[in-house]
Amino acid sequence: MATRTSRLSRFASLEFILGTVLTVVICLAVLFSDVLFPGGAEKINLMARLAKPFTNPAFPFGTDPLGRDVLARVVAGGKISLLVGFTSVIGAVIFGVLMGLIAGYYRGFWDMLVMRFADLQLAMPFILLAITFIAIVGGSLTNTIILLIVSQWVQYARLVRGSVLTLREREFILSARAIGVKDWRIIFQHLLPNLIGPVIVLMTLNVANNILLESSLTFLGLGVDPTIPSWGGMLADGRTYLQTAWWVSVFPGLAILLTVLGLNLLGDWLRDSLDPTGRTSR
Amino acid sequence: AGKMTISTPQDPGSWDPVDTFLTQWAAVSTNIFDGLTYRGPDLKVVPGLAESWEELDEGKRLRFKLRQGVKFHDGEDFNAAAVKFTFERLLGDQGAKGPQRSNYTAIDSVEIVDDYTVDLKLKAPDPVLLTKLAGYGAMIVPPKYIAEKGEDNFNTNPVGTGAFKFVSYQPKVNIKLEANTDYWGGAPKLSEVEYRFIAEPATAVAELQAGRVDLVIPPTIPIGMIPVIEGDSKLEIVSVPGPTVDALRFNTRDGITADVNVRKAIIMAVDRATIVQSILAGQASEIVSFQSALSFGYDADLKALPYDPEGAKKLLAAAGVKAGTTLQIDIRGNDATMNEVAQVISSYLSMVGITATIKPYETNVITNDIIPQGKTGAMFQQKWGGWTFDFDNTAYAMYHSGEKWNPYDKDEKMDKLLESQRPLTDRAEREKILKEVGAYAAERALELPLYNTNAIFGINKRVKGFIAPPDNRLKLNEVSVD
Amino acid sequence: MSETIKPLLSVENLSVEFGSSRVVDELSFTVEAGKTVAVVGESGSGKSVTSLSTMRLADMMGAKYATGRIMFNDRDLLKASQKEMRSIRGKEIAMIFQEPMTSLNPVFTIGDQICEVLMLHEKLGKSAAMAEAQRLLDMVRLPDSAELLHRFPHQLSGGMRQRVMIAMALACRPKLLIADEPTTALDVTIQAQILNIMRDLQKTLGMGMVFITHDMGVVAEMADHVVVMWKGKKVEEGPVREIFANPQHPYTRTLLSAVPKLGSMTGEEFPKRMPLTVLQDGEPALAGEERIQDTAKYDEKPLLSVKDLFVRFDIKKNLFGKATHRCSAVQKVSFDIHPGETLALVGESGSGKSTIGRTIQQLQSSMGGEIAFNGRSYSSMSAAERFRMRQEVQYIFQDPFASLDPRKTVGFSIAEPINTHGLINDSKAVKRRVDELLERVGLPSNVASRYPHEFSGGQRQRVCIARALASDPKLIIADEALSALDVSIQAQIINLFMDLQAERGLAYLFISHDMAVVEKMSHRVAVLYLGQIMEMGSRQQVFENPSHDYTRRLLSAVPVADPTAPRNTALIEGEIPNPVRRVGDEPAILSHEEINPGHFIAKSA
Amino acid sequence: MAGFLIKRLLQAIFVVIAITLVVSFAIRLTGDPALMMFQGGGSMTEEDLQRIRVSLGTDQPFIVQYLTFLKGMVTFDFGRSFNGGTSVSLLIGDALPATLLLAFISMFVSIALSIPLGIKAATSRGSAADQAIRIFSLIGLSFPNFWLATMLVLLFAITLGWLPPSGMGGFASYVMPAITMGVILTATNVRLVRTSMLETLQSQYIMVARAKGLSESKVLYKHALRNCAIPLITYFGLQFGGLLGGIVVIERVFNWPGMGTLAFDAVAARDYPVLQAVITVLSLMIVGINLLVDIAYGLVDPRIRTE
Ligand SMILES: Nc1ncnc2c1ncn2[C@@H]1O[C@H](COP(=O)(O)OP(=O)(O)OP(=O)(O)O)[C@@H](O)[C@H]1O
Ligand SMILES: Nc1ncnc2c1ncn2[C@@H]1O[C@H](COP(=O)(O)OP(=O)(O)OP(=O)(O)O)[C@@H](O)[C@H]1O
Ligand SMILES: [Mg+2]
Ligand SMILES: [Mg+2]
Repeated sequence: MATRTSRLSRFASLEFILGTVLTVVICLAVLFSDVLFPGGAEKINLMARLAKPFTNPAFPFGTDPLGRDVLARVVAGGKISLLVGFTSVIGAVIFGVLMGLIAGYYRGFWDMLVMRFADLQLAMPFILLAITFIAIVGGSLTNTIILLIVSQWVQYARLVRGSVLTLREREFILSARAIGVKDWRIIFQHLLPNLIGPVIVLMTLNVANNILLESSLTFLGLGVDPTIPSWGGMLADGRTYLQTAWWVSVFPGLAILLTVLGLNLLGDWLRDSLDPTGRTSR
Repeated sequence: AGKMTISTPQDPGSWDPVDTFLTQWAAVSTNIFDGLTYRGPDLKVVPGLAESWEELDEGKRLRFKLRQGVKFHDGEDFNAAAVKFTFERLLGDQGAKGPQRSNYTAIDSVEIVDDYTVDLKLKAPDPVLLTKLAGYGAMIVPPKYIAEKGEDNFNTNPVGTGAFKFVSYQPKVNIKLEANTDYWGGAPKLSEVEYRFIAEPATAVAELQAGRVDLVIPPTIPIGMIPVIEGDSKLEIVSVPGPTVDALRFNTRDGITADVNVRKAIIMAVDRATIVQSILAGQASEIVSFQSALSFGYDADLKALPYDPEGAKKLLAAAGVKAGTTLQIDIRGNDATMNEVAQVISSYLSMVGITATIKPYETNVITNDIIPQGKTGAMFQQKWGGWTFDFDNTAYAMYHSGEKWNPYDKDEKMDKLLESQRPLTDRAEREKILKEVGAYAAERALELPLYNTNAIFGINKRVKGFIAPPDNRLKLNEVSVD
Repeated sequence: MSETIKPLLSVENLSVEFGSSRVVDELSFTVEAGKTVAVVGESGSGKSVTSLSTMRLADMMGAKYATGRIMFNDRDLLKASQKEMRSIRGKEIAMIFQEPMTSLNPVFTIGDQICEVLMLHEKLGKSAAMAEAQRLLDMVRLPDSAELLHRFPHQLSGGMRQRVMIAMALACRPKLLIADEPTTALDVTIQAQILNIMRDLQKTLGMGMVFITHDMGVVAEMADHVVVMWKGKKVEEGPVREIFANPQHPYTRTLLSAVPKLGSMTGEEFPKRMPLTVLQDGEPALAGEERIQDTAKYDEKPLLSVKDLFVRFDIKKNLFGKATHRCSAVQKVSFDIHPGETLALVGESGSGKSTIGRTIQQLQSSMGGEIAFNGRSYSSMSAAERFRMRQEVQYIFQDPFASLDPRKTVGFSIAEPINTHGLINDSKAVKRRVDELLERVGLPSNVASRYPHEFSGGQRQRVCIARALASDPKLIIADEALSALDVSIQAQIINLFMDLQAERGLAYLFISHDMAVVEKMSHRVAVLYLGQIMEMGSRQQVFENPSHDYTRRLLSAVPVADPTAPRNTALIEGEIPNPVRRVGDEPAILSHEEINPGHFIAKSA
Repeated sequence: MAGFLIKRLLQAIFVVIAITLVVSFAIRLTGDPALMMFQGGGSMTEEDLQRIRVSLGTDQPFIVQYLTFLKGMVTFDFGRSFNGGTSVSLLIGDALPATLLLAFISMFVSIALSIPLGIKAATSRGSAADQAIRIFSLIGLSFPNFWLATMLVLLFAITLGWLPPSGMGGFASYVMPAITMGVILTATNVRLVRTSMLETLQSQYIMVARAKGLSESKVLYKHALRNCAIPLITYFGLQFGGLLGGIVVIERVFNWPGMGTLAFDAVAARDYPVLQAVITVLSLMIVGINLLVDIAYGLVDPRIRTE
């Protein structure tokens, strides 16, 4: 059967393999960072500050301004970064997409309510939101994640709503309605799969964005303990050393790049596998 | 002749002397305004617009002989009336709107003796007043100009007697000055000066590297970027000890740090010399009390607790602090240096069995809420830069009970010591008591003293005759550019 | 191949594959200038794929050309680059696509889309192109062409869109026209008109035509030569008279014998289920019983009753959002449908048939009148009743492609009504039911896991039928549900409909252009024109005693599946009826007269 | 249409009032501006603070302060900055054009880059060009914007000396900020264009457009693009709104005197009048943009009814 084989070959596509391998390797390395580099991420060695990479086998990626092993920190740094990156994006997607679906599908009052709320949210500069947010709820990792969700759901909501507005006039949605399919099923079974493409794109990209944002919150007081390594934090620390010690920021940047690359490959694959029309065209 | 461009990290928003405490204000305004006295880079108080002065009434009256023939930039004469106007404005309604007034409350009234003689009548003697007259709120302002053009106009169109005249100001962008060729101290060598407000260190340094800025003033250049400037043959770093000191203070009321021996143990556990050498790249000096070596009241003989991890462990054991005890260090999140230092300290503490976590805060939150409300962890960062270079300014605020920055400690002896030195005009006597304050604070281990950071200037070598002021008060009349 | 006349197009040994499945297998045929080749055959036999391959558009769908070549003007189109093809497409070879609903770009006006070709190939300026576009719309007898130019596709009826497509294809006077079911959505009067235009153009331009259709009547009228396809292969070809008179291949014979003929039911009171012609051991044979379809229960109260229905669309609005021009799509339409009855709705394209169907299905709100189902009027129904109604009334959309979710397998779509209404709870049983439904509409059950775009037009149509049957409805509104099917499958589905009617008393509102099918399967017929019912009566009354002018015109325009029959080439002249009017200038509402018991005609105003 | 606009206008007023109310209230929970004035290191007493509060008006009950602000807003008088007393309207008057101009240019750069690149990636899906475009767009995202900005400065301002490292001035000063912002925006947009395009390209009407013999660019840029424009318009609108709030980091790195810097400084100094004004202007703009986006929906896709 033609479709069988093409579906199989899709699983075997380069995108999927590469994406999975990257993501799995990164996640495993991060999960087992303690085993790979016991205590290495925190060990300060003021005698070996800013050692160059690829010269000392003890520090293959060089050391940071406190003489810590950049490699160990990059690996360990994924814990916070991935946690924040993933959870905040997932939270924002779930909430935002839901709101967008409701606003776009029901229109009228709900649309007005959700979208004006979105306007409110959009008009609020991020730092202001962050500062007032901490002032009210205090700073912690959970709150960082909540803050990111609060500040980002609107993107998804508006994106989804826009697409729903066109889709809901399409005949296949009408025919689902004609059958008597319940609203929530129309929303989740028919609208969602047909508009998820851009959402997946935005989602995979926002993971990177949020990993970076997490660090920028540090100086607002929402950040976490600087001894706990995170990619964004390392990049921020490396800021003053850009001209003198590039490796401090380039390696965490590469880590983010590879993660996002892996995610995007998976995201593209997911998008493609949700889109049957592209299937035979390869 | 020649133009010099200077990068300063902040726009104070108003050029009116009564409005602000920012050193970035002084970095500009020292060139526009003069005070009765002047304090240069050597920190000695010398005559300014007053040629001489004397103390009368046991220090409760100061009589100033004013310089003659001085004119404001708008052509108005400088005289006793201008001095009277200046201080009455500072202590009156206009001054009430700004923070500067609180520095000058010792002044009771201003009396004109003759056109060029003026008396400041004091409520009580203020030993630091002459220093204060050299800066900020005490800058002499033109009465007629202000009366004619109004107060609001003065904020953004300052007029003084200084070496440079105001030309233009664009908020958040720049302020431009030009030479005042009639300056009483002699015409400046530069014809124009432009200050650009550049908040981002990397940007300021890039502008310096690109040759579009001649001087970057503190607090801008982070330690980590010093090698960048040193590596550029056209540029150099000039650094002098500054007014700013950093310490991690203790919560002396609750938790393990309520015990003085624990506090001492923590101090002994940290190798500050290494921190200064490595993290601060030598751009700072260790301190023993919460003041710099330049400060009045500094005690060169006071000895710090030695770096002694073994001793620290013993003290901790004796105090019953178990290995693995945790404590929290609160710091300002945007202070990159302290970020690193705190991490190193945390690692030193871990060697004596204390697990320290670090909690960064937004600056305003920590200074306005966390510290005053006593919501800090066991240790918290305090950064202080008394521009008067007088230990009283620091010590009173930090150690006197009930003060905003002193949420935890109450000590009668300390309060008495602090109060007793305030009215003294006898410098030696006061200095003795201030040294005592410093020693007593060290004995009680009220803080983990860290370092006094240098004021770091990045400068283009084409600038000649620049002497780095520790207090950021640039006076550019002797400076020239190639 | 003759030496003297060089063919315009010659397809030689063409094989086309999707992935590993070959859908066209070693196909060869030629088209000469000025001649028409009709390609007929089983639904899904590769007709559309062949035409898309000729245009080299099948490339974009992922098709691979395994063997053969396509010669056009001495060049092999299969070897041409896409760039070279661009100068050929639209100008030299034009194509009319099978599914008109999805073929027009929804976001551009009709005018824009027609002008585009004119400006590109004829190098006309914008205003000249517009004028020409308007002329073309007039030519295909679209009403109010000047205004229509500024409308968007979704505001047009199916047949109107199809005519737009035809106008677009003819715009540049191509040398070769490939018409893939160009008239399925047209009523017979307009169809006759369009066919005449095509013939005319063919004569004057010497245009070659590849004409794909299921309507053997049209084949008989149009074709010079016929190619019969079956399962991706050509099974027979020959001159049209030859094929009709003397079909060789068993499939051809099956096909021809399944053609419904108008008038074959004369004298019958009720519709009749006829035996099917099927291929048995490679030979056509009759299968199934013959049965009088006496299922309508007129003694029971009507299942659906529509009373004085009005539907209007705002076409133009002024600045303040008030309508200035309206389309009166449905005007005071009333009818009943009884359990077990088939009511056929026939009429001119754009006369409001689909709109009536959509309004009954509550996809369109009415502006007046009342619809009652099972005696309960819509306005008084509770939510639960409404929900139940959506199970009992099913709608088969005119455009099957657009009405299937592109992201869901057809199996999912068919199972959806079952799951929605909780008819079967066990998922295995649901799957069995889906398979069974697929088989009943003549599709293998293993296609359940395929997606809509992987089907041919007729196959998709059958999927939609299967979906409508899935919920065990009481009433099915079938909007051109059979027009995309080849006649043998069509006959099979008609029988399926009739069997269900007999078994369960299903009622149908049967919207169709195919008068022969209507004659075959309906109990009563309503003839719609400009949103109003012109004539309504029992099948026998309407077909044997057509009393309204329009009905008579309709019946006389039906093409006869006999190439030897005389052709009616008279063009319809005069004003094109237009349902769009200024607000305040609404068309007159005609009153009805009962000329015989149950036989009504509209009195002319 | 007129009714729709009036309705939206009313909603806009509601939004502006709501957000200024929330912001004004919330910011007052986070710090006292009077205290902040002593940041330089002055010693002060409670009485000193109170004195300043009186002069700033922050001693008044919140509701009184807010009503004063509202009253001023109607006449576009936002009062004076707590930080130096400059007229807030003046500050906004300087910062808004700076930000708007930069936002327009960056948006333009990004759209001009991302649409052709995204379409290229979509049409040659899986090819080397597609992969390259996708990977480059990810690089643009994986490093923070200050990183990219600093790299550009190092290259163009310091090593090559072609462009000024910072500040707003002539044409040259726009190049780097616009490129940095443009690149970052493009990274997302390219992928968005690619995805939306992929879906549309499968439609039958695209096939028909090709059958007309239209050039590939007409097919893609006219027929396909317009059909996938809804998510793009939405996202561009969001981005533009985001830019107006000012990208603080970019503005800081390039020392751009825009709304971001203004807002950032105002938050840091708890400069209520400036902050309230920034928020007011920003929310008006956002509401305006979203209104335009909603209207654009209807124009781009006639099936969407604006009302
Ligand atoms: N994109 C595709 N992917 C896979 N299979 C396809 C695709 N398009 C068509 N097919 C298959 O190719 C076969 C031929 O399809 P085609 O559209 O040519 O049929 P047809 O003869 O035009 O039928 P109909 O009369 O029903 O339109 C069908 O079996 C169909 O399922
Ligand atoms: N959404 C709409 N907006 C404006 N006019 C519409 C809309 N839908 C349908 N119409 C108009 O209503 C009239 C009736 O359309 P309808 O689709 O009911 O016709 P039909 O009888 O089904 O024709 P066909 O046989 O061609 O499908 C047509 O003139 C059409 O242009
Ligand atoms: Mg077909
Ligand atoms: Mg129709």
